[in-house]
Amino acid sequence: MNKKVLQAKQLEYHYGLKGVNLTIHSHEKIALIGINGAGKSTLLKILAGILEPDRGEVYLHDTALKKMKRRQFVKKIAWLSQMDNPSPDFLVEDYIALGRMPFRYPPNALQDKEALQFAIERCQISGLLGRKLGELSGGERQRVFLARCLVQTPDILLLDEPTNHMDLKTKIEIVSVLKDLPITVVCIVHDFHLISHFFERVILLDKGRIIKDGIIKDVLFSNEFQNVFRLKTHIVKVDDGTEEFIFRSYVS
Amino acid sequence: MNKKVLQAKQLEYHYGLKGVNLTIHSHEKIALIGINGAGKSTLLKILAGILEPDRGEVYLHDTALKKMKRRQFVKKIAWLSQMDNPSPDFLVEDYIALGRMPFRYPPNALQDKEALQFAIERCQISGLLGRKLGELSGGERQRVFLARCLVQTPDILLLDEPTNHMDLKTKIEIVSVLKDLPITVVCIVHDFHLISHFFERVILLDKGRIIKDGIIKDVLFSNEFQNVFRLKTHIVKVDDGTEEFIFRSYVS
Amino acid sequence: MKFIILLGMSFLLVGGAEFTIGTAHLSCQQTIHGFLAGPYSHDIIARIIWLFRIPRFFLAFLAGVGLAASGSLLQGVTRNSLADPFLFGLSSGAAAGAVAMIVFANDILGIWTTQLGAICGSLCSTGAFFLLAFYRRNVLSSDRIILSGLSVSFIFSTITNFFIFYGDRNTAQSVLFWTIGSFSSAQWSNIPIALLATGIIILYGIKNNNQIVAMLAGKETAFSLGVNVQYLYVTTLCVTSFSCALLVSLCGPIGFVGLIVPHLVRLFYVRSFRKLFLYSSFAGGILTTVADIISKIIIPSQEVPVGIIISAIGSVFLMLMLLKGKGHNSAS
Amino acid sequence: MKFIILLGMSFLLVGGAEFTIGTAHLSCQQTIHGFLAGPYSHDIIARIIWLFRIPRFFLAFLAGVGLAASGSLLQGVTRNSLADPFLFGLSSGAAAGAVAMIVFANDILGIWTTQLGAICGSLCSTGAFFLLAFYRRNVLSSDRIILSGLSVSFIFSTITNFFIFYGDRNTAQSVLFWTIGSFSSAQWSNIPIALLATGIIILYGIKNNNQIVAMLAGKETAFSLGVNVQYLYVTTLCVTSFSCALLVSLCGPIGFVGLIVPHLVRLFYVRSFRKLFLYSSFAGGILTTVADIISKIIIPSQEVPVGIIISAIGSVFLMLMLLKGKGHNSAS
Amino acid sequence: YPVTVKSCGTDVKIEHQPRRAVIHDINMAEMAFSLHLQPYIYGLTGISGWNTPSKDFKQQQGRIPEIATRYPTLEQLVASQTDFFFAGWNYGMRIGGDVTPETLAQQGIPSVVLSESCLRAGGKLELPTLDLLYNDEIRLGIIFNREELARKLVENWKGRVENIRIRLRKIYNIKVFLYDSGEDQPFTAGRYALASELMRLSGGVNIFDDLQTNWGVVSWESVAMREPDVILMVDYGKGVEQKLEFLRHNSLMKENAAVKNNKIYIVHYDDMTPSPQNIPAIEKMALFFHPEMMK
Ligand SMILES: Nc1ncnc2c1ncn2[C@@H]1O[C@H](COP(=O)(O)OP(=O)(O)OP(=O)(O)O)[C@@H](O)[C@H]1O
Ligand SMILES: Nc1ncnc2c1ncn2[C@@H]1O[C@H](COP(=O)(O)OP(=O)(O)OP(=O)(O)O)[C@@H](O)[C@H]1O
Ligand SMILES: [Mg+2]
Ligand SMILES: [Mg+2]
Repeated sequence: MNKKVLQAKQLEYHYGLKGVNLTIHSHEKIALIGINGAGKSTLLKILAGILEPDRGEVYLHDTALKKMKRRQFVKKIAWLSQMDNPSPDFLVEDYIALGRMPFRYPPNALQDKEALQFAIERCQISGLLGRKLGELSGGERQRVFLARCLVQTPDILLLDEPTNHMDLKTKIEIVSVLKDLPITVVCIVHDFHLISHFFERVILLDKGRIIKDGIIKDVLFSNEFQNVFRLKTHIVKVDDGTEEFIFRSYVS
Repeated sequence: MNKKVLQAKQLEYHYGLKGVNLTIHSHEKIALIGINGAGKSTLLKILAGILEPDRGEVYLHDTALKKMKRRQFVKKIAWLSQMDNPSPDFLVEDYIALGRMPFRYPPNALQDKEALQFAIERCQISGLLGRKLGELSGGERQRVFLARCLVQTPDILLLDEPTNHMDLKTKIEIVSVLKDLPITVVCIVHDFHLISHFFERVILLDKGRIIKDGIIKDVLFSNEFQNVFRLKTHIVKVDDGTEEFIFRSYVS
Repeated sequence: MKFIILLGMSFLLVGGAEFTIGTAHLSCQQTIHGFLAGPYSHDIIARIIWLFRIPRFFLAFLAGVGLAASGSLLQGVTRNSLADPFLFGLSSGAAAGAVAMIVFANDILGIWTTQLGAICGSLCSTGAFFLLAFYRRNVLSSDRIILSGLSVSFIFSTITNFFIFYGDRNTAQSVLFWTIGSFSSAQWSNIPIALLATGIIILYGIKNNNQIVAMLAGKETAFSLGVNVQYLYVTTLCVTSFSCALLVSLCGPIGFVGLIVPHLVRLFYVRSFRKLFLYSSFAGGILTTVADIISKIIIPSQEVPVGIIISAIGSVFLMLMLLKGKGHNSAS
Repeated sequence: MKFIILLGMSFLLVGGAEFTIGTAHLSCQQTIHGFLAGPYSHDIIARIIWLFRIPRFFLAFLAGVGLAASGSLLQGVTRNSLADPFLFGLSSGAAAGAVAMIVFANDILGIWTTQLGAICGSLCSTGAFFLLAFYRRNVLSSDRIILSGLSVSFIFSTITNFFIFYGDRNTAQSVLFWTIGSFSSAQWSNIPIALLATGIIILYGIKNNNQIVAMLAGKETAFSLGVNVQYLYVTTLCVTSFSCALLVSLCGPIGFVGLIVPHLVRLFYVRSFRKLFLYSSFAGGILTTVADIISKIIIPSQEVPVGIIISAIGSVFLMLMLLKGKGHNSAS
Repeated sequence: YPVTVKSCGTDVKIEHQPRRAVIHDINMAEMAFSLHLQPYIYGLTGISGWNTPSKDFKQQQGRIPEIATRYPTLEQLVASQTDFFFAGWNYGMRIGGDVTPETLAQQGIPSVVLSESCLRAGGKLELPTLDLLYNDEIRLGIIFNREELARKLVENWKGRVENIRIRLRKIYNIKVFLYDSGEDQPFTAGRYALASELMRLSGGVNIFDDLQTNWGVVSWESVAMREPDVILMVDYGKGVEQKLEFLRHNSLMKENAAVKNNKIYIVHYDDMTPSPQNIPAIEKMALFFHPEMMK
């Protein structure tokens, strides 16, 4: 359960990253946070093998990513882009079926069909089949994108702002789905309430460096967090007995 | 102060809207909420004159939109798209200067330069000038988009998820800027915490209909809200004396 | 399955028509008789049918399939609806080679002269294209592909034009005719080449169509799905170049098929990108064979170059589609 | 300001070269003498300079400016880097008209024969294009524009090819020459037409360039900024069609300028979309005039059609740019 | 002087006997040479760019320079102070090009157009006859004040043609296929080509007499089906070896009687376009087609 699945060693990237070290264990649910331009997307892209680091190395299960076959790698890791621009004429079912590409494609085997079924159900997109991507609302589209990643049945999900465009209800549902998946999930999320309920571990990035990495409470109450975001974190008790973090801007 | 600036009467649109009536007064800060696919973006596009309603009419200062000259109209109303896809080779300064199109363009007059300066400052993008849109991070890009709208010096800002991709700090700063603008602002926002701090009036859309419209407290505690989002709203007191809304999913 | 039956039936139908119809008038009876006499008979009708019409049918079909397939692959891979094998300089290269042969070479290589010229030309242009696209950088983008293609295309058409200018008074016409394209040079010895060209592109397409569809989801996303984007660019360009070079050398640069047929198929019927490739290929084959039949009957005792007929039929079709309003209004 | 000085200087330089160089050899002194003698002198040299070389210089420059300007506007408005006035059927229409005249009409209208044919042809093709693009729908998309343009382009090139096929072999040569393009038939009486064509496109461009730049921000966003997208599509297409029709009628369809010059300018120097239009126009003008000069000296006592030289220079330039690695690597 | 002649239906006025004439292409130059007009010719155009002129021609040309190897530019004509230009549509002049009768007239240069080329540049199709040659020759005579000589020459030609016609009166017209060029598809003369008329005058019939054009493309299968007795091959100065070789290997044509028996006759470019060479060409063709009758 606590195996290291993904490791980054001294990653550097000419824009964005300056010496990032990171170890991710299996089944962890990690939130990557940081202000805009901190280098979150860059880091995620490097972890997903989309960008090659200028220096440093990514290891998947102790194998250097450089030395892995891309075909093997993509069976293990799915990545969701922050701003995607697929052709608007793509049919939803064709699009999510792309997730089967690393395996056999077009999807035929039982396993493939199950993966598709699972993703469609969890992302609640059965109503969208047969439509074109260009005809969907923002949240619907985002769910379709996410479904594509789930169809890929990866061991590790690297998601760049997966809850973008989603309303709060959908957000919660989708993140619960992610939480319940028996795989490793790394998400970039800007919604700290959501993070506090669903993610165990939070990594705070600033100016291309990891400046804090730990369990949710530690990070949110750390000086680094409060400085970077210029926020003060409070904790309150809700009627139903749970707790909730509240963030107050220094200024406003 | 309380003049009606924008009115929608019985708007219908084949997908999305079913008989929407709406009156917006000057200087109001309105949040448009609703689940994905509720028709928010469609409504905003119709208000901005991007889509023509199948039936119904939009009035700006009591003039039917149909009867207005587009040139006049765009001096008054700025619109921000939910998912925009500008050419990645656009220079940031060229892009935001587009906001002066309804006036004189390229921007030369003092007034234009002031508008540009104002927007660059408020959206904190002075560091991004000279770069291309394709080289920005998500949040940076979004700020550039917003700056373009501010440069337009409109009376009414219609913003479709303006805080997309933004971190919490930026989000708060940007929305404060919006709040302090002496103009009417209608935003689609999914972050209810943000709404509760910055917006006076909330409009809840569901299945193409407005099902609730009122001040923040009324809407968030209404049955309609709780049913649509399947959330329960709590109110809590924070250490620093302020109050905060907390939302709890029925299920999780 | 339905697809295969449809294919088989149209194939037979069109084939039958191709055998019966030609510039020399043969009755149905004569055709059947000649057909049965076999290829080694000294009967002139049998020879016409076996040595001209049958290979010609295969050439027309194969060329149509290959060109349409290339077009559909290239449009997918560059995400540009105006991409086609000929905009990328390939056909200009082939034309330059063929024209050089027409103008300069004294037929040193027998009937293969223009063919060889065309192939050499397209090798040159493809080489130049890859040099430009790759020189000193390891990342290809569709913009760069397009620009490299354009520059190669123009440099070679310059060369062609210069040859024409330089050539004798028949050159202009020979060149123009060659450029319009025709299947009349079909011979059995050509068929293996056409089969090779079309076979390669079809096999490549069947194998990689999915990856090309994935490219439509965005370059980075495709990469994250295991598509080796750079490799796909290169192989697609190589394969289409190679196949089209061979086909062009056999029947001239028939530009219409690769550019329009995929659009036609998309407008007409196919909503799913995944099916576009096979349907386009097939439609391309049918279009060229039907056009070839028409080219033989439209003017008595004379053959209209088939390129003319192909683009006539195709563009009328496209116009009808557009007028019927099946046009897809994608946000562009 | 710098721009204007640069323009003025290159203008003078190139102009001077154009006056001195020609198929008839004149020394510098003779040229100056002839130039000073004025247009009404009976001196042969003065006549050559004033009646041939000066109008020719203006025609070359104006045509280059107009074509490059059209290309840059169309590429912007359709957001397709392969768009150019000739892909949209316009030049095929003009060619069809001109070829019809060359083949069928016996010079009935004197020096205006091909001109009129080309104009009529391009009117037809533009009409057909608009019919297709608009029939039964009120929303134009760039996809639809491209498809309509392609189908018109192909139908007219079919017609042209058919005419060529119908005509005799010397016709083919005349047609090819016409298609390559040349400024050799420049006369003073042509200049007002060229001036009109180029003037319109430049004025239109200066007035609407901003709107076209706004289109690059996305169709809906442009609309929200007050750009009447539909109107812009239509007017841009109309204006470019009209201007190019006139220019094509004067100097043949010189295809390269509109397609490549904007790319060249973008690669070379201009990062800002807003400046692209003016710089492209100017670069187009310089390119055509320089090419015209070269076309007159490259082969002694013989003029090479200028279209050949234009695409040679332009594509070599483009290749150098690509090799120098200034290529922009946009996410495509 | 002044004299007025017709050129494609319009009147052209020649003010004085041309002294600096420019003539385009071999066939028109030959017309002029047969009237011994060399002293009045300033230059030729369009000779060596396309043709390999025969020795005979070169000798006749003497020291007359070639101004342009292909089409002349207007500038060149003006600069050489030409006072008369003889060319044809698509022979030195292009519709819409810089050199046309009209642009020349604007520069004060009179020009006449080869009659045959009037037909091809539009207008109605008429079956060409040798009158095209005769009339142009006489017209040239009028222009250069050699009308007498021209008429005599034409009478002589007419007599030679008539002589052949009488000899071949009763024979069966053999089937002739003119092979100009093209491998995929042969390029040949149709109904409206002067070549068809020349064949007829030499006792043959063009197998593509039904082709409704002057020159056009046909297919090998129709050539084979029409079984020509004789094949005429056009030599553009580069020899015909490759065409012969091609025919012998073409799977349909190698079965043809003409190819098998080597009944192949070679003609030249100026034999088939209106030129004084037409007359000897007819005589030689007639001899080849019907050796027994011509003895
Ligand atoms: N293609 C590029 N070329 C140059 N600089 C880039 C490019 N892409 C991103 N950057 C810069 O690198 C920095 C990190 O970008 P990155 O996209 O990783 O930020 P991020 O943390 O994901 O921000 P956001 O929350 O806004 O998405 C930013 O300052 C950005 O401007
Ligand atoms: N171009 C289109 N064609 C057909 N249906 C569309 C189109 N655009 C949107 N829709 C549908 O209309 C409905 C409303 O869409 P709209 O974009 O207004 O939703 P929204 O409230 O903005 O949702 P989100 O929060 O996800 O952005 C959705 O169900 C969507 O699927
Ligand atoms: Mg990011
Ligand atoms: Mg929306």
